[in-house]
Amino acid sequence: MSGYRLAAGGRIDRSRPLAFSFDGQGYQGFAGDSLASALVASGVTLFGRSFKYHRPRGLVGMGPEEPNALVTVDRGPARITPNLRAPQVALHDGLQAKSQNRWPSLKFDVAALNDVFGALFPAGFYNKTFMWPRSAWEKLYEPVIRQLAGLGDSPVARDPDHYDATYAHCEVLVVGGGIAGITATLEAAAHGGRVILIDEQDELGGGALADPVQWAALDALKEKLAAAGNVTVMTRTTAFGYYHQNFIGATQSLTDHLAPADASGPRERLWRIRAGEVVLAQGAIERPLVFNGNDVPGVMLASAGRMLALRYGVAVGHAVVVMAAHDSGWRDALALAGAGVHVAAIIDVRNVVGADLADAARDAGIAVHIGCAITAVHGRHAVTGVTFAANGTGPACKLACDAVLMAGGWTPSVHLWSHAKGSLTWSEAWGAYLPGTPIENCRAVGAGAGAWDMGHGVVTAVLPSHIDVRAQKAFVDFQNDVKARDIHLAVQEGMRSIEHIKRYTTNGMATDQGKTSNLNGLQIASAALGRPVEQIGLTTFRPPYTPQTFGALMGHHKDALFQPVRKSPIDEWATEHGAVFENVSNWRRARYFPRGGEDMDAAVLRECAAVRRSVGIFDASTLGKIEVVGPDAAEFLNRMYTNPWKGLQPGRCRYGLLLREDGFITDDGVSARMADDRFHLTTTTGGAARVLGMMEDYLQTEWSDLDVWLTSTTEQWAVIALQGPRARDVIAPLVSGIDLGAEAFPHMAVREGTIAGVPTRLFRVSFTGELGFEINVPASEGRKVWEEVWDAGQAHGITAYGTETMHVLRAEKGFIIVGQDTDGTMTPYDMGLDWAVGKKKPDFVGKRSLARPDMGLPGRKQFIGLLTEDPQDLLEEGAQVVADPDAPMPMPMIGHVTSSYRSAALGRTIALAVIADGRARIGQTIFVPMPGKVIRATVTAPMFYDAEGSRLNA
Amino acid sequence: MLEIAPMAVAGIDLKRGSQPITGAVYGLPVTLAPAAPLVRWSLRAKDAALLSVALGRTLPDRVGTHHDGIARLGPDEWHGLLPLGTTLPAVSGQPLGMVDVSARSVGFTLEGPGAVAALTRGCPLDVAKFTPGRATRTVFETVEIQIWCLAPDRFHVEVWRSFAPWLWHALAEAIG
Amino acid sequence: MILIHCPYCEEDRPEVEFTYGGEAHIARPLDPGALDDRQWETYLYIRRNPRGAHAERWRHAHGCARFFNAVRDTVTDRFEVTYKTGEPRPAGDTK
Amino acid sequence: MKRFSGLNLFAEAFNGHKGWPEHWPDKAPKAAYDVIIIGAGGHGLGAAYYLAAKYGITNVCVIEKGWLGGGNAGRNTTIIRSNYLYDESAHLYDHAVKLWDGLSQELNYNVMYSKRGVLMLAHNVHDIQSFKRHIHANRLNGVDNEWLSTEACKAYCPPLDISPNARHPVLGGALQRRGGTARHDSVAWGYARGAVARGVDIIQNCAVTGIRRGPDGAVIGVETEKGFIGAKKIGVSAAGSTSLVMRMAGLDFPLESYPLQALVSEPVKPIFPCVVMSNTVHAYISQSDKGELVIGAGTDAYVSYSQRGALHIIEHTLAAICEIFPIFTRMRMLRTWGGIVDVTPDRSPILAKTPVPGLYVNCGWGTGGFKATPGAADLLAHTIAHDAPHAINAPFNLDRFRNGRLIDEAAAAAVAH
Repeated sequence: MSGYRLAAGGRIDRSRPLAFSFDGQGYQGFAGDSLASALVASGVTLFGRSFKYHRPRGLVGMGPEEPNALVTVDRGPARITPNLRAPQVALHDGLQAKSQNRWPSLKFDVAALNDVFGALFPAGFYNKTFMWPRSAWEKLYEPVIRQLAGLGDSPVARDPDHYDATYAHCEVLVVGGGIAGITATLEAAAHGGRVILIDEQDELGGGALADPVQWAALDALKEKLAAAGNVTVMTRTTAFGYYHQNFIGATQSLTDHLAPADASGPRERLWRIRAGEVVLAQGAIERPLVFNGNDVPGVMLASAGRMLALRYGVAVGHAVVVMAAHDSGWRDALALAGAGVHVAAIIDVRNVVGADLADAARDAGIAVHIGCAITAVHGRHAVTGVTFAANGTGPACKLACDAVLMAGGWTPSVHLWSHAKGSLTWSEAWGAYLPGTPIENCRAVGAGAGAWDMGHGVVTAVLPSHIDVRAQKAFVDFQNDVKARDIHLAVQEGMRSIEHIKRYTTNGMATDQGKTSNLNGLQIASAALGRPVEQIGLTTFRPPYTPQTFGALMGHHKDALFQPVRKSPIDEWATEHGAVFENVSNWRRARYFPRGGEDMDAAVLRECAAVRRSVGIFDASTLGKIEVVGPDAAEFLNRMYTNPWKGLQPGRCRYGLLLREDGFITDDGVSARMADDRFHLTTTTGGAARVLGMMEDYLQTEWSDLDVWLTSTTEQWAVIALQGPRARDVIAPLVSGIDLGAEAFPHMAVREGTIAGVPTRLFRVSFTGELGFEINVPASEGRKVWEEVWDAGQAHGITAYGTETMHVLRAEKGFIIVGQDTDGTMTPYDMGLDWAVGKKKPDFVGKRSLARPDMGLPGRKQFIGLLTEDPQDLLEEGAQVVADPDAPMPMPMIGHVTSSYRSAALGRTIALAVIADGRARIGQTIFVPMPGKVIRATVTAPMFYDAEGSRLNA
Repeated sequence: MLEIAPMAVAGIDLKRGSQPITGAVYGLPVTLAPAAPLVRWSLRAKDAALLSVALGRTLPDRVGTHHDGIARLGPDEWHGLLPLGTTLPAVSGQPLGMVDVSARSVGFTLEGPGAVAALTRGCPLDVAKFTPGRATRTVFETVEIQIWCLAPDRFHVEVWRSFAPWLWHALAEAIG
Repeated sequence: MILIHCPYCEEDRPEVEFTYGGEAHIARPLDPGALDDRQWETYLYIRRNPRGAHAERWRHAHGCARFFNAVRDTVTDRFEVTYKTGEPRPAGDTK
Repeated sequence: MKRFSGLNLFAEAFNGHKGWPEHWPDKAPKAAYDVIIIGAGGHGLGAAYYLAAKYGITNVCVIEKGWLGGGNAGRNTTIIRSNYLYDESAHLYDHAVKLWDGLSQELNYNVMYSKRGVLMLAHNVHDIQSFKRHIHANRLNGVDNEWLSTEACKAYCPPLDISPNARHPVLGGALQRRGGTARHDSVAWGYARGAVARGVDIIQNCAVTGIRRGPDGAVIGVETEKGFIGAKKIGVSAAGSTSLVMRMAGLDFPLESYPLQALVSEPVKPIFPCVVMSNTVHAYISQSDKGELVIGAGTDAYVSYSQRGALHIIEHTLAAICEIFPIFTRMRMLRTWGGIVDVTPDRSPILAKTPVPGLYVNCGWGTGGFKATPGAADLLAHTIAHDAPHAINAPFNLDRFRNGRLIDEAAAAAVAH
C-alpha cells in the first residue's frame, strides 16, 4: 500500500483489511472505507474519463455531487451496475470495480483525440455540422457519436435480484442525518407521534463525520435516538422526490454494501412515505472554483480532502495546495494539517482574510498567498504543481504539489424543497439560493437552510487570469465537459434564458444533475449577460435527487406479480385438458383444445363441427355480469340501452345494445329479467368494468332519483355454455325444478332451479345458432358442475371448445363481437341493428348523437358478409377492401375485413366486414388487395347459416 | 382467424395458497391464512332503517365501520360477511338492493404484530390507525380489496376470486 | 399521489382509490331531442379547462364507490373543497 | 445568418468561435404585423418559418410567454412515425414525415432526424387484428408499416423479452422503418433561427393577455405584457394553454389539458437500437444519442397545468418497461419531468380556421405533437396564408364535433372484447 493512508485517525477499522480490485488490479482497504477513499489511499488519482473529450479525471467530491469518479461494479453474472459514484460505493471484501468510457484502457484512451481537437467541438457543435451528405447522419456520424457517448455499459442479462416496496406514514419525516437533522428528529420525537429519520450515507452524522471534534456529541445524539421509542432511523436511504401533500419517495439500499455471498433478500426497497410534516436537513454541497486546469486529477473539493483525511484517514497528497475563495477552505486546510497532511500553501483569491485564519495557517507552517489565483495546473494523470499569480495577472509563481483543494463556497441542497414548489430566495452572503416560503407543511434546517456557520467567502465566476477565458481549460460541468467558454459561446449565440444555456451547453445535465455546476454556470452566465443572477433565473429541480434504480421503482411488480392474470373457475380444468390460451383484457381464456398435434385450424374445424353435429361445452365465465335490483330497474335499463325493457316479462331474456353518449356502440350482451325488480345483465368480457362504471355514473349523477342498485356479479357466477342439438339431452338428467321442454322453456328464456344439486340460473340462449343453454352456478361450484355436465355429455360426444370456435360459430350467424366487428366509430344502423333500437323511446344514452348531421349521411360503413370467389381463400382480418384494385396510390379504401374464418358447416371460408354503403353492395364484387395478389369477394348479408333460425328454436 | 404462437400458459401460473404461511415483516411475526368459507351479501338502500328492518339486523351507521358481520362501505352500501347457512331474506317491491355474492370473493386473514406492516406494503392507507371495528374498501397496489380490522393485529382481507392468487402471493412475498 | 377528502367517507384518502370524472356541473339535458346540434356539441365536448379553480367530478371507486364533486386548483393541484353530488358549487372560486 | 457547416466550424475553431452570431436577437415588438403566432414551440416557430420561407409572408411575429421551445417542444420523447389508421391521419402525419426528411439541410441546422424505426408490439389477438388493419391501410396509402414475427421483433430489438410465458407475450409487431427520433431542442432552435433569418421577430417572456377584435368581429391584434401589438391574422399554437388563449377571443374549445410525464435513465453505451411502443403494457422507449434511455409515461388522470406528475405513474411505467425489457432493472432513472398535453374528444388535432375571422388554431395534439411538427407548422402556415385549410388538414376542423364526423384513432384501436 502506498503512503497515502495516514498512520492514525478516521472511522475506518484498521483491524479489518478488505481486498478489492479496480480495472483488474488488486488493492486493499479497510472496513468503513468507500471505494473512493480506498483507491486514494492506494495512490490512485485517475478514476475515469469525461463524457465528451474523454479527458482523464479524478475524484472531485465525496458525496452525491461526484461528477467524475463513476465506476461499474460487477457483483457476478447479471449483477453489473454502471455509473456508480465511487465515493458512495461502500467497500466490501472482494469488490470488483472497473472504470468506464475508455478504450483500450483508462490510462490510454484513443477517444482522447476528441480533446486534442476539442476546439472543433464547442457547445452545440452537433447542430452545426454532420449534415452532408444527407444520408451520412444515420449511417456514419450518429453511430460514431453514439459509440463515443454513453458512460458505462448497460446490463445485458435478466437481473436475478428482486426489489421491494412499501408505504409508510409518520407525523414527522426528517431528511438528512447530520447534527441538524438528528436534533430536529429529537425535538419532533419529544412531541410524540411517529418520526422517521432517513439519511443516504451508511452512518448518521453528515458533515460531522469529517469533524472528530464533534464525534462525542454525535454519539450522544445517536444514543438519544436509540432511546426514543417513536423514532425510526433508516440509513443508506435516499429521499429522491418530494410529491404532492408531503408524499416522499425514498429508496433504501439493502444489499449492495455487502459481499455478494452475504447478501440475501431484496436488493432495494422503495419507501412511499406520507408525512404530516417534513423537515429537510440535507446540508450543503461545496462549489468548485472555475480556473484553468481545474479538472486535472488531484484537483478536488476541500470538503472532499477533509472527509478523506478525517473520516477515512487518507491523505489526498503529500504536498497539498488549497485554492480558496471561502473561509471554510482555511478551516479544512488547518484540519488536514492537524491530521498530519502536509499543506504546502493556501492561495486565496480574496485580498482580505480574517487575521485569525491567516495567523493559524502560518502557525501551522502553511505558506499563505492572499489575493492570488491559480492560472494553471500542471500534470495530466495527476497534479504535479500549480502556477499562480497575484490577482491572476501578476508575475507567475510555480509551486510543486500533488493535490489541489478547491474551496469555492457552499450551495445549500434545496432539491426536495424545490420539488415541493417551495419558493427560493437569493442570498448574496451564500452566493446561492436558500429556501424561502414553503407550500407544503415543510421546513428546512441546518446548512440546507443557510443556517450554519460555514464562515465567509466571495463568489467568483471565474478566477482572475491573464489568459483569455476562451483559451482556458476552466471546467464548470466536469462530466459533460462544459467549460466557462462554452457558456460564453452560448450567450454569444443568443441564449439568454438559463434553460437555453443549460440545454445548449448541457451544463448541469450530467448524472450529478448540476450539483457542483449549476451555481457556477449561473454566475458565469450572469457575468456574460451583465445581468444579476436573480434575473437569469434558475433551472427547475426535478426528481430524482440522485439517480434511482428502475427495479426499486418497479417494486413488487416483477415477473409473476407484474399484473394479475384473471382466471375462471374452469381454468384449471382447461389447463389439464391441454387448452391453448389467449389473453382477453386482463383475463386468460381457453382459445382451443388441440388433440394429438392438431394446429389451431384443425382443432377449431373439429370443435365447430362437433357443436353443430352434437354438443359442445364452453367456459363463458369471464362475461361481465351485473345484478340490477330495485323498483326502477326496468326504467333505468330503458334509459341506458337502445332497446325497450319495460315490456320484458320475468323469465325472459333480451339482447341489449349499449351506446356511448356520442352514439357509438360500446357494449352489448344478453340480459334476463329475473323478477319485476331484478335483472341479470351480461356484458362483454373486456367491457364489464367500463359498463358498470358508466351505469353508476348515470345512476348517481343524473338519475339519482331512481330506486335501483347495481352489483357486479361477474365473479359470483361461473357460466357454462352448452351448445348443440344434444344440449338438452345432456343436462336433462342433471336438472331439477325446471321444465326443459321447448314450449315451457323457449329460446331467450331463463329459469331457476338446480343442476347437479347446485342452484342455477339456467339461460336458454345461443351465441352459436344452435339449441343452447348457459348454465350460471356459483363460481365456487363451477368446476364441479362443469365436470358433471362433461361426464353426462360423454354419451352424446360432448366436445370442449374455446373462444376461437365460439367466434367462428357466431360469425356463421352474423352475430357481432363488439371491439372486433365494431371499433368505437360504429352506430347501431351501421351494424344493421336497427331492430335493437327502441323507435318509440323518447330518449336513451346516445340517441341524440345519432341525429347529428353526418351520422345518417350516405357513405358510412355498414356491416356485411364476404364470400371469396375461391372458397379456400382466407381473407386476413384487418385487410382493406377497395372497389377498384387498379386505382393509383393512395388507393381509395371502402372498408375492411373485421372477422374471417374457415367454416366447417359451409366447407369454405367466410368473412365479415364493414364497407361503405355495404348493404347496397350486396351481390356486388369487391376487391381485397394483398401483397402480390388481389382477392375477389362477393358482398353478402352477414348471415351464412340457418337464416330462418330453426335450429336455435329447436 | 389468426394463428398465433401458442401460449402454453399466458402469464405465470399463480395459485391461491390453501395452507397458512407464517413469516415476519421487519422482524414482526405475522401469519397469512385462508379465511373460512362465508356467506357474503351486497346490501343497498337509501334508507338504512328500511334495510335494517328487512334484514332484522342492526346496521353500523358510520361509513367505514363494521358491526355484527356487516360493514358500511358507503352511504347506501353495506356488505355482509356471515356464517355459512345464513340466508338472505327474500324481499321484493321495496327500494332495497340485496344480492348474494358469497362466491364472488374469497377471504384471507392476516394476524400478528406484523399484520399492519404486511398490509402497508401495498395498501396506501395509514393502516396503523385502522382500529378494530373499522372496515373499508381500498387497494393493495392495483388490486381492489376490503380490509376489516377484527382485533388489534388481526385483519380480514376480502378480494375478488380471480385476483386472489395474485394477492396471496403478493402478501406471501411481503411476509416471506 | 394526491390526497382527496371524500365527503362521504369523511376522511382524506389516497388518489389511487379514486377515478377522475371530468368537469363537474354539466347536467345531461332532460330532453336531448330538444337541443340543436350546437347545444348538443356543447354538452358533449366543450369544457372550461381553466388554469386555476376547476370544479370536477371524482369517484371514490375503491372506497365508498360514490361520485362527488371537488374544486381543485389546476396550477397547484390543491383541492380547495370537495362536496357531495347534488350540492351546489361553493361560491368565490371562479377564476 | 452565418452558414453552419463543418468547414465554418473548422475555421471558427481557430478564431475561438468568436464569429458565430446570435440565433435569435432580442427584438422589441413592432406596432403591428401581418401575422402573429402565439406560442413559440416547434409548431409555432415552424409556422412562422414556413410563412416566411414558403408563403412569402415575412412580417411575422412569434410571441412566447416563456422561453422559446420551453413547452412540450422541449419536454417530449421525440418519437416520429406516421403509421396511423385513418386516411386523414395517415396523410397528415406522413406529410410531416416527408418534411422531416431533409429538414436539417433545409434549415441548415442539424435536427438529428434518425430513422431508427418505430416498433409497436402486439400482445394479444386483438392487437394483431388492429395492427394488421393499420398495416394494410398504410400500404394502400403508401405509408410504410410492416408486420414482424415475434422472432423478427427480437432480432430488430435484442433487449426485448419474447418469453411465451410473459404476462403479455410478444406475438409480433408493426414496424415503420421511416419512423424514429430527432433532437427536440434543435427542431425548435432550427426553425427559430431560420425564421429570424427571414425577417420574423420572436418576442420571448411576453405573455398574451388578450385578443382584440374589431367591430366586424375580426381580430385586430393582441394585448400583451409589452402592450398592444396589431395583427391582421393570428395563429394560435399554444398546446396546453390553447383553451385559455381561445377564451380571450370568446371561444370555448373541446379541449382538456393533462399532465404527461417522461423520464430518462443515466447514459450508457448503445444498447437500444430503435423505438419500441407497447399500448397493452403502456410503455414506450428509445435511446438518445447521448446514451440515455428515453421513456414516456402515461398521462395523470386529471386536468392540470402544474407540470408535476405523481410517483405511482412513474412506478407503473418502469414496471412496464422492465416487464418487456428485464435487462434494465439495474439501470437508473436520472431525471423525470412533466408536460401539459391538450387532448380533444377524438384524440385527433384541430388545425383549422375558427369562427373568429383572422383567427387560426393548431391544437389538440395530445401526446403526439412532436412527430407532426414540420407538417403541422406547414399546414398552419398554409391555412393562415390562404385563409383556407389545405386538403390535408381540412378534415381536422371544429365542425366535426358538431356533425359527428370524428377522426377517432383511439376508438379505432378499440377495446379488447
